[in-house]
Amino acid sequence: MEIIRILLRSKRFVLGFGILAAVLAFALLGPRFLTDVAPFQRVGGLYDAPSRDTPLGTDNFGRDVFTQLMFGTRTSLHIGLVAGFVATLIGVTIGTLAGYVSGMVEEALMGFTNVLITIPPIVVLILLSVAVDARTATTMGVIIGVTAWPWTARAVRAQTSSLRTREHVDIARISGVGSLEMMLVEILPYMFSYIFMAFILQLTGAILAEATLSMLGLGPFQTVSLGTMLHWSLMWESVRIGAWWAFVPATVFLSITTFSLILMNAGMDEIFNPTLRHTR
Amino acid sequence: MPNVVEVEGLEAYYRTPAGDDLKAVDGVSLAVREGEVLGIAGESGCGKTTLAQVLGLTVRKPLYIRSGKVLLEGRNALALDRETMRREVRGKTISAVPQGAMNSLNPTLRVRNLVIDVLRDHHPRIRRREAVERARERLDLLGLPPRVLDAYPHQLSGGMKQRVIMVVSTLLDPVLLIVDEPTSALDVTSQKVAIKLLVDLLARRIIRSIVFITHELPLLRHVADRIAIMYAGRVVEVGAMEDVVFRPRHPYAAGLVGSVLVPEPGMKERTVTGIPGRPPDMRRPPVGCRFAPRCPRRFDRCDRDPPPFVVDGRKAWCWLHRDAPHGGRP
Amino acid sequence: MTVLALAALLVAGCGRAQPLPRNETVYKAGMQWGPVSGFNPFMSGDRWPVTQPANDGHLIYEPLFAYNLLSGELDPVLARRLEWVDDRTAHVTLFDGTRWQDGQPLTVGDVVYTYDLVKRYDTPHAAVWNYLERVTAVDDRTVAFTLDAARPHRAMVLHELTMVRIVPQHVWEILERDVDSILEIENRNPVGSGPYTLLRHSPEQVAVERFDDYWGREVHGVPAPRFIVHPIFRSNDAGNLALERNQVDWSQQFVPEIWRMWEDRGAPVGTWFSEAPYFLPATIPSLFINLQRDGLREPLVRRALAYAIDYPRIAETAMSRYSPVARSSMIIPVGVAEQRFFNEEDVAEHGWRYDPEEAVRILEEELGATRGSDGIYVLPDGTRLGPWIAHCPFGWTDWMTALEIVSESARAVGIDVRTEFPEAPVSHDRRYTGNFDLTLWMPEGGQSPAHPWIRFHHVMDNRGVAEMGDIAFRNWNRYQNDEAEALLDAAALTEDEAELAAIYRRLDRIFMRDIPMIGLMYRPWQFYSFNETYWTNFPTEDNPYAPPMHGHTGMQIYVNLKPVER
Amino acid sequence: MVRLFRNRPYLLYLTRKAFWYLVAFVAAVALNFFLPRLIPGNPVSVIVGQMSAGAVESATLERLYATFMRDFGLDRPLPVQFWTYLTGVLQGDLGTSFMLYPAKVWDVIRQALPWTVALQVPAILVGWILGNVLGALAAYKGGAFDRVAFTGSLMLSSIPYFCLAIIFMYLFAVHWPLFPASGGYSSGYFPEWSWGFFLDALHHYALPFLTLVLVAIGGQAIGMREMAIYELNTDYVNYARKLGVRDRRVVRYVFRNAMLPQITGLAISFGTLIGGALVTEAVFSYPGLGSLLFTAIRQVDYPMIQGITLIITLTVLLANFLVDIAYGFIDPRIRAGQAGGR
Repeated sequence: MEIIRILLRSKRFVLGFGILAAVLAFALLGPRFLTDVAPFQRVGGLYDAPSRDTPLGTDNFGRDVFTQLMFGTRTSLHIGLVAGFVATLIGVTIGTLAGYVSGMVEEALMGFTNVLITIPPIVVLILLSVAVDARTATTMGVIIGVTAWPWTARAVRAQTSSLRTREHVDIARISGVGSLEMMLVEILPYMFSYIFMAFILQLTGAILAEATLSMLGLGPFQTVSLGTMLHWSLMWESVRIGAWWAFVPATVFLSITTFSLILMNAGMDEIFNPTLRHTR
Repeated sequence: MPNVVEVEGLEAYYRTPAGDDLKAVDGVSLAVREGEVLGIAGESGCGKTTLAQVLGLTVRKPLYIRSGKVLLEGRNALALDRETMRREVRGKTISAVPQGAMNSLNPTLRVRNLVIDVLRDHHPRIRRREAVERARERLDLLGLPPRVLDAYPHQLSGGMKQRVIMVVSTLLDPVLLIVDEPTSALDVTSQKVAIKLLVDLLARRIIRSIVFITHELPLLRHVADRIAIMYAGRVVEVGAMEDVVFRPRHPYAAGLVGSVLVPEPGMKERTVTGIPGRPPDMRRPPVGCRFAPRCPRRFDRCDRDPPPFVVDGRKAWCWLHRDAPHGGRP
Repeated sequence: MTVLALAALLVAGCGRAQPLPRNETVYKAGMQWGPVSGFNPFMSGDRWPVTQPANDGHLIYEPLFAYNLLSGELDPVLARRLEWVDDRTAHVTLFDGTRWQDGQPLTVGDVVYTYDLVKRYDTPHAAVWNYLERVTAVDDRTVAFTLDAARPHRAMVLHELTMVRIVPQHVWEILERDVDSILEIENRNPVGSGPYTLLRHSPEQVAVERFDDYWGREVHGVPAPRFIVHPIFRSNDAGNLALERNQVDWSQQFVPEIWRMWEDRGAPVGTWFSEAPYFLPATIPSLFINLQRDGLREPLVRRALAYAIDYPRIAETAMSRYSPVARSSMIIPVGVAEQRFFNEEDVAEHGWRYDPEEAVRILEEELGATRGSDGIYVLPDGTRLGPWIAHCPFGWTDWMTALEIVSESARAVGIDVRTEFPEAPVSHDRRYTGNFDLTLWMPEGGQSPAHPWIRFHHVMDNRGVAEMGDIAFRNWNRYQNDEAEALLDAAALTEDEAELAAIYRRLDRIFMRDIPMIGLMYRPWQFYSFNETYWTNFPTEDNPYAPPMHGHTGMQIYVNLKPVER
Repeated sequence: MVRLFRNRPYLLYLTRKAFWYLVAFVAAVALNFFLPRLIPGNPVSVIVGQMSAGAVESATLERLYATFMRDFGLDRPLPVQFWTYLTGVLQGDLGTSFMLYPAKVWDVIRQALPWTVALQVPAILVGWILGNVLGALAAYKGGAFDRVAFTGSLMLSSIPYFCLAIIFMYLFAVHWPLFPASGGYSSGYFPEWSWGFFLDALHHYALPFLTLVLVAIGGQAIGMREMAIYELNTDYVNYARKLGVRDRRVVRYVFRNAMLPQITGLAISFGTLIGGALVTEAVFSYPGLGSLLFTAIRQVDYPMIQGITLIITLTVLLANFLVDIAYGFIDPRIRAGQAGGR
């Protein structure tokens, strides 16, 4: 609870969290309270302008953009969360292992990690997406997560290495605590704030990665996401037609979602990174 | 002897992100006299480093001077403009050997270039050759080989770095050298070498005065003329070295003298274990004597009122000595 | 950056000089979607202006004849006359003075060589030899095409006569030497017989220049534009914006809601029809039904499904009004030459239309099906009507929308149809191997002298089609009907128009009885829109001097275009 | 071996890096080969299917199908295919395109690559430089300037490239048609070294360039600000200040030292930002790799997709390697043997 009190002191964190909460509320509660239209239901023609019934007009399929936006945001967050979770899980596991178990294992793990870091993630993303039949939001999340973990692993390893040399770890080791327990009890708890920040960054990256893939035409099937909304609006020439309502809402939501996350991260950085805090 | 630097009624606070004030130095008056070595001792967080910053005129955000005077050779130092301060005071009148000698050299700058930069920024007309020559002489004086000039910091050992820093810090023959925990990262031999060098510099009159800051009171026995003991943002006792070390009047000073130092996990420095308890929260220090919660000789009054200012050839702030003549509040 | 931005603004202010004079250049879009990969007239795919099968293919290489979408006749190109001298032999006479662009005469030898070339390598048009026995020179202007004794199909041969571009023997003999297959030849420096020569090309555009020594100046006329440039747009968006902004004069691109261009934005843009459906329908995207699935095997279930589908909504929404409402026939009812075979009475009597009540009636009264608690019907034998998956490749938005409408309207009457949009290769694979419940695809591409025979053949002829599970490129649901096959053979042989009409009528009635597929909409062969800012006198419904095609009949358009005085 | 590297720490550093890049390259090639082969269904049926749009006989298509299978080597066992692929790649043969048969993938990529390089390299460099200056200024000045610059950078960097691209295209190419909406140059022009073509190309260049630069500035400024703040609080800065070294000089120390990690940041930009940049190209139909990739994905041209991803990987690996070489050269700690640096 102390940590929440500290976090609330950062204006950036509070603002970021506020925006994110609003976006979340819109995505999760919106479908129940703000619309009575199904996401794939056609309510009008191609790019009908905003009106009383369709506050943000219709898209190229004649579907209500406002409703699409709720479901799209939900899908994008879903993908982001799955990807963030997968990436953080793999990254923390490999990073802690590599940081704690030194020697050959560390060399091998970090060599592997570094190789993956040098290969541009978009390449693996494209190839994996092409290879996977029937991409659902969840499989996309997994794909993105599987390509995004090396950064987390590298950062976590650095933290673990420095924690490993700390006094309390030494004392625990001398007392005969086993390796696994050591990692779980003596090392991981000290990195929670750090891991959480890494998770937020992964979430941000995943939301952008989804949008990128979807824009390239490799988005999830049978679902609407912010990225697929943009993809279709581009494919169906909303820009030329001047149907701004087909691309502006998705653009704004993508941007403010990532902005809120980055802001939260910056706020936490202020608090957990003393150097940054003191100069401000 | 004239005073080189003098502070009066100094209150120097840190502003936390939450908007609180951390009272690092809270009502201190102290002077550094020309020709002396003034030792300042105390636990971590007692405000000694902050005081050193004020004496060295290097106050920066989030630290700020809430009230009090800082006099430099009798003039108001706070009124000096930035450029004069930089050119005339820093490095030239007052110089410093910083706390973290290991990281105080720019990792991507050769010693030679640092020397040139420092000299030229005070004497714009000096030639590079002359600057290097001067540095070489000084290195020689402190027993360092001239090849050090071409080295990057990471190519130097800890002890060598310490000595290089002493060379660089005293390159402009400063009146006052502020030495902050110069020895904490060094092994015992290097510590001795470092202190010997300081004494040597003083003897050669390259520098005139030293403020020596440390948490190891016994160390001051070998160097200091006078000692000030700090606790919770205040100077609790000031006096000649012999008096303070052998006849401490303040219970904290006494505790400090008699304490054993042991390493404690997770802390950069060490705390005094001879005195149980921890220093107070400096956002809200105790109303009365700040040492009272830990003081073995505490009585009721200590909790209620700040102790008086006692002069008896030297100064101590403690209710135990309230009967002494000239008692009063600081 | 500031400097660059300023420079860019400066450029924006200056306007820009055209290197090719605008009033002598026609910009054409929509034939080419990626970088050109050479100019081999025997390959299919994108390679304007030699593209197969039927696009702007006559600018450099010419075939013997061109098919006229409106009349259904063959228009002369290199050949001026086709004459059947007996049942199996056609004499094709070349124009006098035909000449290659390098000055060599174009002779009957080149024609014979080209047809031989097509046969010797597995080119897409080797198919003509399914119906041909030999191609021989009769005299120095006449070539004899002799039909195969076993399959003497005249229409198919005529079809190929419009497709195969004649190439110069003296050039290709040399090219042919270095390769295993002529398909590998990129042919970067094409030498043809047509009115244009290749000027320059880059991955962004291809330009041709008028060949002033064209052999056909008197016969076909002199095209008005000196240059024709085909910018290669990577997206519809870019190309359509260029059309709206007068940067493209003539386009084959799909434009959603094209009427907005002139109604809302006042651009001088036009199409063949000035109102819906704007384009000439030419092919029938249809829902192919797997005839071996439980439930779907029952023709009455297929009939109920046919009644359930909301065709008007598909035409309005999915096809952006570009399709007339689909009728229950394999023959296109309006616009093109084959409409003469369309029989309104048969369709009224044996066909279907959007009528959900009739669908329910068939299910309940004729099949005795009962509605389950989930609203889906179950046949008396316990077969539930669905779930059946209807699929088409992901990204084909108009078709995806059409399938969504199929799914919605089928479920509305109690048939469980769901949609799925796999990636194209998956979708194709499922279709070829027959591994589908319902799939949306076109029975065949464009229009030709052999229509609608080709369409019937495609859907109802199971001879030569691989077993279920293997790859087949037509009759994906392996519909088998001996009667239909016999009728197809009869149609192939007859020359009598009335007899042909009668055969098609019988075939169409079999189709309406068996329902192997359901036509959902009509689609133009090529989209045809133009911008009259720089060039006028494009043919339209009201000025039909040439059909809205980009092939050789397109040549007549180039000849008749008029630059706008400015 | 050990003797070779004694007293040659830079050489050791380089060799180590080169080794890992080689491993990364092989891994990338393997991914490139195996991942697309996991696809269910057969890509060849797609192109053959496209041909069936023209009323062609089924038997012919089946023959074509067999020909393509043979040509693309899909009828042979996987290890043999991989070997053929690998030797092909090493000889610069990336295979034959499906959609542009019989064009070679490399020939097509070769024409698109210069556009991408000409757009992205200057954009990333300019964005990097401006971002670093902005970040350093923000860190140094602090206060209101920092708050505005930092929040602004956060905002910029949270707008996906292609979103900004779409908005710019709508605003400055459609709504106010100041710039062309798409392409690398006007139709009717052909690439050549002429003033007219150059200006025309520049006119098309402006919007995509601006988009990339703006977003790049944001990300780089945040990174630089953080590094500079870190450096500004280091002991050596405080010490230099205590010695009365000029502010200008101190800033130079800080800038230089903060730049070092930012150089690595530059390499990372190449790798991580290229995806967004490719989509930006596709949005503007810029004639580079992005648009090509976009088309290839839509037309299911696997050899082309593989070729492009491989080229991207290679370029990024090469850029990273060059940066590593430069980094090792600039940072005395590495040059003198503390390999790895920060």
